[in-house]
Amino acid sequence: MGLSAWLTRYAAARPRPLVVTAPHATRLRLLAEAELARRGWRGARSPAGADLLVVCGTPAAALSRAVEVVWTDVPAPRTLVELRGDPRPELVTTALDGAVDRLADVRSQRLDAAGRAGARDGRHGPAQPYDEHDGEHDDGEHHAEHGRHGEQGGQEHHGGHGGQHDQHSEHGGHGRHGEQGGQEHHGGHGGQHDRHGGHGHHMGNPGGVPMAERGRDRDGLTLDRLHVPLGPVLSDWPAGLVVETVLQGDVIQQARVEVAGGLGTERFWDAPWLAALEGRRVTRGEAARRGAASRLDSVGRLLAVAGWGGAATEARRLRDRLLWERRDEGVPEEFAGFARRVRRSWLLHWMLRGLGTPGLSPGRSRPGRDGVAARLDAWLDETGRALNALDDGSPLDDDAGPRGPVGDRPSEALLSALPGLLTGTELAAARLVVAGLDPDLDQVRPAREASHA
Amino acid sequence: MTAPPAAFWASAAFWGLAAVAVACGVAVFVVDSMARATFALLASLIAVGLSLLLIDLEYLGLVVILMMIMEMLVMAVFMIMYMMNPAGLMPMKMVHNNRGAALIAGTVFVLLASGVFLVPWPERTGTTPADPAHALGLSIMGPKMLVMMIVGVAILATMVSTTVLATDRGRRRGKGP
Amino acid sequence: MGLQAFLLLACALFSVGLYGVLSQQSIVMLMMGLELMINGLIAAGGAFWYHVAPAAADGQVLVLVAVTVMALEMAMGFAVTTAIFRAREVDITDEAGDLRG
Amino acid sequence: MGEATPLWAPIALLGALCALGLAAAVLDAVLSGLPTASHPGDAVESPLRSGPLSAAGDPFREAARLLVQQRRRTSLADTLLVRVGVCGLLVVAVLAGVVLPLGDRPVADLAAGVVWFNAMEVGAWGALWLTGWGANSVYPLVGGYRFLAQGMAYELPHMFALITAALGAGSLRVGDVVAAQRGLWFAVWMPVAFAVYLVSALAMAFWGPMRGPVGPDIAGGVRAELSGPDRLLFQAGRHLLLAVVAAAAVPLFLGGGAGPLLPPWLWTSLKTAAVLALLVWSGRGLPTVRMDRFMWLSWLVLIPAALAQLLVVAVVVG
Repeated sequence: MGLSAWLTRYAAARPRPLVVTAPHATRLRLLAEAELARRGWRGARSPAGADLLVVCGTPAAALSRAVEVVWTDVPAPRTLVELRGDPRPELVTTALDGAVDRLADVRSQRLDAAGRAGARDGRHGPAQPYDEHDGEHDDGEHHAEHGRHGEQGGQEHHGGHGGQHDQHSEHGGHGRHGEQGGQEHHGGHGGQHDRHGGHGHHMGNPGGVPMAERGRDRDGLTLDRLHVPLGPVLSDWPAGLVVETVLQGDVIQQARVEVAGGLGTERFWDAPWLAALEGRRVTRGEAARRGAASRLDSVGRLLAVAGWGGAATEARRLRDRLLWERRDEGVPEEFAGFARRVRRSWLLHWMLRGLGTPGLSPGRSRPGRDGVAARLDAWLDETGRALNALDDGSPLDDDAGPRGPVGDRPSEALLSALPGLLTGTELAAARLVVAGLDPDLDQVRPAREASHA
Repeated sequence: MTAPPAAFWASAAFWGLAAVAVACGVAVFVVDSMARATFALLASLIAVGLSLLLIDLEYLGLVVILMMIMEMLVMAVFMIMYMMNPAGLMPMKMVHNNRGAALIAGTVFVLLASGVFLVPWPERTGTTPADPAHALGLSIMGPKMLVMMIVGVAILATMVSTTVLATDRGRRRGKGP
Repeated sequence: MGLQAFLLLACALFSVGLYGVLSQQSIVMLMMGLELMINGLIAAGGAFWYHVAPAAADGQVLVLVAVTVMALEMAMGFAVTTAIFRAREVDITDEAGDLRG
Repeated sequence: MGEATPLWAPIALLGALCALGLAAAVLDAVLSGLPTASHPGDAVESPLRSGPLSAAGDPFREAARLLVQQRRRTSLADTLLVRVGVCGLLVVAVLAGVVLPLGDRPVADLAAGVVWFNAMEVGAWGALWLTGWGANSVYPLVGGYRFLAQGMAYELPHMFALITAALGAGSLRVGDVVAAQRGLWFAVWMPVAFAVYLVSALAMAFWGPMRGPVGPDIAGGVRAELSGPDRLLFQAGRHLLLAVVAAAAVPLFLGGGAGPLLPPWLWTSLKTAAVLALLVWSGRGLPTVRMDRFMWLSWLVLIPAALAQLLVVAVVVG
């Protein structure tokens, strides 16, 4: 066996997983994250950096299309793990062990790579520059390219994925490509050509990718706009959330929230309260455990987005201990130390200050109760309180779930607040705002889902 | 630079850098994308900066390289703001009176180049100081102070006028959004 | 690599830049032409210093001024472009021509 | 230029930089494995349980993985520019290291060595921008933007910090800066300049709190679309750059190879390793600084502080 075969097998022991979660698969995601942390596998940030795609739950139409696109973006050697059905830890363990075996299977990985290289050459051929552009091309290849983009129904209605994909990356663009009001709703092939009807210079749209349009921005310059969907495949991002954005530079000009749904009905974080509402007996301690874990999950996600890897790992570690290992000795003390360190970090608070407060320009601070920093504080407080109630055996009789009254599905309100909070923020701030709200899309009614499916 | 090998290598390095500088300069107006044009220009500027290193102008050569990299990257940002699809590899035929321009530029080159070889350049007077950067520093703080002051005022004036021109509010006398 | 070699390089860069300034429509490209011309000036200034009067710092000062001018030219250029762009949404010299009147 | 350097010097430099870069990668991996491993006697015992020691192998496995990985191309990518950018990062890191003394003398003892270091390190701007731009994809482009913004913010304080050290020595030659610290390290009597240097060092290696350009919030930013050997080269370049900026702190502020008992090269390595460990730790221990806030910090705090330090040094020296 050659050197590359040896390298493949050597590397297979430490894959870089990219985890995609469908709504209603929170339990599977948590199991998978716990197992990945236990194995010390560091997650990938983008499909290009991954070699293992872990899909938790059963994605519905829009999400499964996004997963398909992401899967084609993962370079070989690669393998796919689909976790669905009965959420047991053994299931996850076996599936990940299987992934290691498949990654180490040099022969089939080579076949995969060879097959894909061939397919790509046929599909993507090197983009031929051409300078005549009047809607008609003799070149069949370009027709094929247009067709491909056309089928996806233009950018706006694209089945959202990480935004790492070529179709979303038309930057640049220029002012004179006709009056571009129409991009938002153009459906397909034809619309892209119409936009370019009137420009007078010899510039085509290379490879059939439409150029960026322009719109007013905050500096009064009408510069290029990009339509970029944030999510649903993005690390540390609420499962199933898609924010369709219009970007200028890295500033969000418009945002629209969509939901890429999953099959199922489970609401993992709300489960104890829902069960109590149905009349089953649930102890307060059990609910407190779930609530604390939920907030630690949110805290971990916010810290990860804020780039504080060490603290994020700690929060998730505490969460996993509460949920799966159930050895509580030492957890409250450890949490107290963790919370103290997070609260004391002036750098973190400086970065979060003024974010997520509607009506205030970012950067101007207000000791408000609705900003990201205030939410983080509240999460820490609530976790601390819940950790003191772990042993409470009395029956649960309220419906105060981790995100508010479970019957009201509070995440739906969070989602409708999101566009207003995101408009005018930079990407970095926007990610923190989303993580600071941390909507739980398991709570969202199916009616809201996938209008673009 | 008395030993033949050293002189030979220095000379070879110079002609190599000169070729790179001119070729990249031409490439600026030939390549298909703005991004490539910008970086071709940068390569040309860096080649000239490096050639200054060959004639003991270590400090100035490095300053040229440093400043030019920063400038070109600022340029890259503006280029994205104002230019057509710069990443796309497509021919940019954004020229007017191409032939005339080429003719004028060619004539100028012939005239200048013949001047270079025909003018009797003065003999070299003096030798290079031990530390040219030090000499430069003394010079601009002493005899050439006027230059420095003019440059300083020019920078200030540019800063003010660019801000006035570029901001919406400045141009519209406070009626901006 | 005598004085003449350096000056030849300077001439070549200057001429290429001149071609760019004369032929390019886009203001950004036009500025690139200008920068190439100044680039030639830098080469010439350095060469004069080394080959003609290394004892005096005049050549060095010239190079320093050229570098500064380049930065200023760029700042002004982009400010003007921004202003024109805001007013007329063009960045092409031909189209900006009617601004003169 | 200068007298001939021994042939082994460039090789030693390359070897030292690679070793330091690798050490940074290993330390980072170990640190990232720490919080999970700090609880002995975990309930779930698995043969695959990872500890900090097994994490130490991660960089090697990652390198192996990237070596055999397929290259992915995005549509309409400018592959030439991406390659130039990816290789450029590696090249500027090594070139910047050329003026740093290994022990008592550098590979190239330039009279304007400090300026050389600065110029090469600015080359990273170009490298990152090209990598981010060429992929023709949103997140890398945003990463490229961020690095330029970061560059605008860190470059001036960085220059002032370097000038302060040079002013203290009265020379731009790195060797002279080391020699001027015989009595007292510059880090001791110009602490502000040293602190500013450390911040700007993190910023130019886009590491730790300054990792915005490759941040997790934009799917890995500049490197989001890199795969296979390209990604490996990029990562290597980033680690080498970190190693170089850590190594430069030693001759500029920490007295170079000066120290009792041990030979200069050993002192240099020890000090470099200490600075490097500090920088690497900040990657796990601090949140990422957002660019608009850093811009504010830079112009309102770092630049005035660095200028004040420069003034103090000028008065003391003059």
